[in-house]
Amino acid sequence: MNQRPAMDLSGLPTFGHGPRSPTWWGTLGFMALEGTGFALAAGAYLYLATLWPNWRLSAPQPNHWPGTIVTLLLIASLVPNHILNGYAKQCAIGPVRIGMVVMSLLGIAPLVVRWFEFPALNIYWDTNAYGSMLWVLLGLHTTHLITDVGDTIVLTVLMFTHHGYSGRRFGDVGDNVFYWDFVVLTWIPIYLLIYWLPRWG
Amino acid sequence: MSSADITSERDLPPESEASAKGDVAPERDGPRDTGLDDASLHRWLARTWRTPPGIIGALSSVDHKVIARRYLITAFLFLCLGGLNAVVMRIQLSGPRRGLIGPDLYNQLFTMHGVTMMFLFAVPIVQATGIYLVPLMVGTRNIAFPRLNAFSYWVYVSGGLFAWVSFALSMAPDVGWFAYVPLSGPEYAPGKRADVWAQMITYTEVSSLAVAVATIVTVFKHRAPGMSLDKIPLYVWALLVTSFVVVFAMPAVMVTSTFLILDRLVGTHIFNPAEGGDALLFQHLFWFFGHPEVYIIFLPATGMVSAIIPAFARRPMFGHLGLVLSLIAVGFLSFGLWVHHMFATGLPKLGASFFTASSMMIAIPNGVQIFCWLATLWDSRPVIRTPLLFVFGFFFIFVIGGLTGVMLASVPLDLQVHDTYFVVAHFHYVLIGGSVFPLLGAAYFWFPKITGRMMSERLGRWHFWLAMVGFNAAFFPMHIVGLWGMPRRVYTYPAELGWGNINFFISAGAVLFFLSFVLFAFNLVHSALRGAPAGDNLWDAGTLEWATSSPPPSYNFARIPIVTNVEPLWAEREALPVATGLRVDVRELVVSTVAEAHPDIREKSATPSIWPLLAAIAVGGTFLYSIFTPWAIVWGAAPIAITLIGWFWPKGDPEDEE
Amino acid sequence: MSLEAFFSTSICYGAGAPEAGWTLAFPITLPLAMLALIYALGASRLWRRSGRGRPERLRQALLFAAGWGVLTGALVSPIHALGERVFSAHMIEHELLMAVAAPLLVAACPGAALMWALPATLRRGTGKLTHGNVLQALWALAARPLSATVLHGIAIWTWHVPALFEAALQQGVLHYAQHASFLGTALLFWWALLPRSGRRQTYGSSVMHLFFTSLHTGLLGVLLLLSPKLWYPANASGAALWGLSPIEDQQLAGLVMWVPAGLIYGGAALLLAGLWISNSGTREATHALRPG
Amino acid sequence: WQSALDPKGPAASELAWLIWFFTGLCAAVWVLVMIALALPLMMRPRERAEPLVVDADADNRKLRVVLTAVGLTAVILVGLTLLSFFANRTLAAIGSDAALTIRVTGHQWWWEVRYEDATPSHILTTANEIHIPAGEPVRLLLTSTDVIHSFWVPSLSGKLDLIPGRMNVLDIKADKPGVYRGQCAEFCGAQHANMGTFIIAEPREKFDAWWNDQLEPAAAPMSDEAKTGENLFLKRPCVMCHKIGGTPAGGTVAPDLTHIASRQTLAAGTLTMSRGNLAAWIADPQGVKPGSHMPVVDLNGDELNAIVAYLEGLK
Repeated sequence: MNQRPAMDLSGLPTFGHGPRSPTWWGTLGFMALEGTGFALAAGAYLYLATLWPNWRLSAPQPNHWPGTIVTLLLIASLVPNHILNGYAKQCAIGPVRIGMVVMSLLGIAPLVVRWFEFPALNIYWDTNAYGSMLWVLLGLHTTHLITDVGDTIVLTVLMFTHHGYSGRRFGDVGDNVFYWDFVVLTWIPIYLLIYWLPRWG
Repeated sequence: MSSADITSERDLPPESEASAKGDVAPERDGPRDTGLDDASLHRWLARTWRTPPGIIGALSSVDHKVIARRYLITAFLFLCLGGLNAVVMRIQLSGPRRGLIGPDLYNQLFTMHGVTMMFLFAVPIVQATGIYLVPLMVGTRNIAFPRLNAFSYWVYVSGGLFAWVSFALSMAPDVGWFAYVPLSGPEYAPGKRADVWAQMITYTEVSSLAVAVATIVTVFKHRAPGMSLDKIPLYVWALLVTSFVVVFAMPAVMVTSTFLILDRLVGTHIFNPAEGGDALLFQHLFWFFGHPEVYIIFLPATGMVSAIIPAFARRPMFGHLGLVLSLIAVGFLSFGLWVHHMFATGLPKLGASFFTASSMMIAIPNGVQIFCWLATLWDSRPVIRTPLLFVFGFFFIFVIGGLTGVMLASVPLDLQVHDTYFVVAHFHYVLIGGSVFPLLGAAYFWFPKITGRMMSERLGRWHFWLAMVGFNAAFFPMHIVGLWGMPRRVYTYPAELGWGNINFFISAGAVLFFLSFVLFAFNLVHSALRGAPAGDNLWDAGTLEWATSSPPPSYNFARIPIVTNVEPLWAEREALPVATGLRVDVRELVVSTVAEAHPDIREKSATPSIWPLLAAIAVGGTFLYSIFTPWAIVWGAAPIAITLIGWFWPKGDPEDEE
Repeated sequence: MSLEAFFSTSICYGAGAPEAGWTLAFPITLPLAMLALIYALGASRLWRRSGRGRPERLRQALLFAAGWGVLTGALVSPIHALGERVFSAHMIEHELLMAVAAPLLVAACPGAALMWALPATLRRGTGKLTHGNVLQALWALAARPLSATVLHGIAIWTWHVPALFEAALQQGVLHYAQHASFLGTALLFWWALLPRSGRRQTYGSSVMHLFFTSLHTGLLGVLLLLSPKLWYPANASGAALWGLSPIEDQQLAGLVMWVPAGLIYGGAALLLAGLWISNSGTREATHALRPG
Repeated sequence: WQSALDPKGPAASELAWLIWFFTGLCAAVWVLVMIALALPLMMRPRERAEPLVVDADADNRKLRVVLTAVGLTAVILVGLTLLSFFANRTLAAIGSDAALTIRVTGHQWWWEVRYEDATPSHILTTANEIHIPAGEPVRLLLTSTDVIHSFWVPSLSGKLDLIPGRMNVLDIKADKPGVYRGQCAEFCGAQHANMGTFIIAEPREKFDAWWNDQLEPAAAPMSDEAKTGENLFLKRPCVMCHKIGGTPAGGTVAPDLTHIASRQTLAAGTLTMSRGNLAAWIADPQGVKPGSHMPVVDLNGDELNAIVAYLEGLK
């Protein structure tokens, strides 16, 4: 087919941040499908909770303190996370490197406390369906937490190599910030379901 | 127009202020396509975009067309296997109390038939056509996230092999394709069969989800300049809506199968009513996926119909926006209908009218589509070729399936026909009529584009009539025998019920229908080798995939086309406007804005890599091992992490750096 | 008169007529009447000021009237009094507030008309107030589609916690707060999502937020439908008035939340998708992305 | 006998009417669509030169046609919804005054049938065949102890699932005396195909007499062979699972055999009741019904005959 040049694209930039970049949309897509998974697991939990007259099925109450500490840590981590995002947009390599180290540490900290959350549930997964659902919800979120922390650490290392100083890497940092927000925000409803619904119900 | 116009900040999100400084990372420049003559442009691009030679090279390919071809062939093979299952079952059922196969094998057969057709054929093949066609139709050079796309193929093929190897070892699931608990639970399904079902489902859905995300991003961000939302071809819309449905529906089946494997493997009680769980929860979760699944299979097929009809009716589709909105409406409504698979479980009676009304409502957007297609066909003298024949067959069959669907939506009526051969007939009319017939039409329509050769028209007509007769002979009588009281999933039936003759007739029809596929396979192979050469645009169709050569080169388009109409090739008969200024020494393509498709970024597409295959092996091994012990997840984590790091770690290609 | 007495149930639900009377208590009728009055005043001033755009003004006025009518219907008609004892009536009332009245009121773009009702000095005063830095930042944050959707979702889910719902039934103030937060967040939600002149439209994200809202409210409805236990026994005491058993009353309420309300969100999403698609072409055309 | 199109009760009649009405209407719609599809082939309008040039007037006319068609679709759907609603009300009204309650429990792969009664000694447990009084509504309480089954007797009523941990209620009524076959409609494992049931509707007097007969303990063996059979039955594993009233046999995981010979079929409708079939079933249950939970008990020919003779006497 005949062609006639009608537009010159040579002036376009070679990378973009946020919704301009396809990777951001890919991250959003995976967040959507993982979020659906979270929602369905939470829905299943609520379904069972409303099915039985006495939810918690006469199990002891969970101890909410480790969970509360994790919640506070996660919410606190949002602040440096967004500061990091600002630097990533400016493509400022120095502050981004520091920020990535900070975020790696702030990812590991809740993970350490998370370890104490499982015994604090005061029930095992194979005791009854209530115990099963608590472990499932906590496990599901922990998986995301581990994955994202792992991802953050790898990216941190990458930022310190000569590959770090490139537009695409700064985009990756931005997407990592974005995904961490997701990990934090999905935790809040799960926290309420695990620790507070059995008290109110 | 100048490049300054294109990059103006007008429609960019506020963050974009900062990106003016974005080029701090120095861009190494390379040769551009501006001013290159056609021959040297081709040389450059062919070298940049080629799939490396050798076996490792082939396994590393990230070309969407290469992956899609593999997908298509694999899915077709699974169709043949699933079809063979069906033929064996039909022989067993051709007479009362036949002893050809026992219940153990029969139950594996129908489970494998369902699993294969749903998870290994129908969903992968519609996604595969999308992988092939969407990047071409939106005018880009590769799918978004090409390595993820390659990964998803490896996951899919290994998941399918996993199921079929289990079948060969007589370890295949025997609990039906929806594997209701408690039948599939730890107590009533000892052995590994139900575990195979659960893990194979979780695993293959990973691939569907990955493809869905890649498709969405391709459509949103990689459209050719000027292809604003109202100029997107209907086929692409159909794939886009389907991908959204996948993103929101498939997690449900993964959650379900994961819960099941937890119950079976580590002793949770999620589905165990004795310990605070519930058996119906499984059905709710499963059908929250299962109903949209039907539309995941059906919507892309409507997209194919919407691509074939304008080409043959020689006019743009009547009611384009209406069709797009009905696609979206169907996608939306499909999430509200899952309970109509559960009417017989004793849901609150009060809901019956609501369920009936909302289930029937989906007939309205589907009706809009059908009426618009008809209105398009009225306008002109259609040229009857094989693709159009299959579209006519689609109307003939699918409308019946849709109407029996309206019958099933009525709660009281459903209580008589639910779980009988009436339902079997209904969903084969919907799935084969609504999806396989358009797919066959699409095969005849796009085969010349994919291979550069025509398919035999004469064999095509034979194929069509054989399929029509065989299909209707096999499935129409099932409505009747269902009303006569024959439940589905029985491996035999007593003679005194008088179902013998009609079942014999059904079986004969099924064999005929199977033979039509043998003919089709022959036509495919024969035409691929000996077919007459096809031109670039043999149907004189209007969408972008016909603007490039047949088969398309590895880089799809020598220059990215600019879209001015929903049927761009019809609007620009003399010369297609194209964009210039892309680098030719790296895999550069255009990223555009979501709604208006203004070109926004020149981005690099990923280069071939073996890592997706290694990652798929690591993930697959983990899943396989997890059937035997939950610790597999722990042991598998390390290889998965290593392969993923290998995948994403930059190797110094220019594509990685910018 | 103490606050509690002012909002007490008996006032809230009108004097006498416990079965299915009209609710004519001041705390409800007064704001409604004021709203209508202010709008009428402002609109008429505005109309006198400029004669342009008459059909558009009329359309807005009709939308406002419809929204106001539904609001009044939900809060004043017997459905409100009935809602005290029939859960499904209560649910219908809530859905009328959140999914019918709120979008109509927002679509009417009443801001200008309401503003014009104020005396000129006050008008400028409110102008200053809304330009306060902190307030503005907060508002900007809350009015983002995502935050508005989340806030609305939080309001819906929180009030359905049995303890809170039952408390609201018993205490007029809480009940007032419940309805106010439903209506308030619904107004915010629709305001953030529906298109209006003078801002960059985000149809695509609006469609997704409506879809998300239909899913999560649908989940709540399904839970109500399928749960075999009564969530709010006190609210179903009069279920027999509608010929339902208490559990059927709850099922009906769940169905109302799931199906009709879900369809409203879906319909709105479809409408916005249609606008998005058709506008993308015209926007493209006005920017003249033409070859050559 | 087992057909939704051959209704023998009010529920099935209502549903059969509904089925025919829907079928007729759908067939009409289908024919209309096919005519609309055939039109362009018949009319042969002129060839279009330029695909993008569209006749605006013609498109406006088409728009009206399409909108009308969509409107009609909506009207039809509303009509069908209303019909379903009224049909549902009719169905719900059938059993509102049921006097007799029968609890049906699904097992892999047979039906346990328990007739509820206020007097504990009148509670009757049997298997696979459900006797009901003709012309009277009967309430069935459906549940399961293992997997999900579905109770379906098409000539009388639609189906309803038997779900472990839940109880469903199905009201049925047979207009006239007769035998109506049904079978499990939800896939429940290896022998789902052979999980039949029979509803035997009888006049009230006959039904009452049957109930009284069934309440009796098992008939004492008459012949020596049968006597031997009884002893064998009690000594062999049979006794672990089956119950025979009036004997020490009290198993509850398999069908109650107190009056087995009064039933028309064996193994949940798999075989008709006869001496030969009884022998075949006991000798090789896995051959008759592969995968069933009845184990093969090692018996020589004489022993087999003795047990068959004993069971045959349990009228």
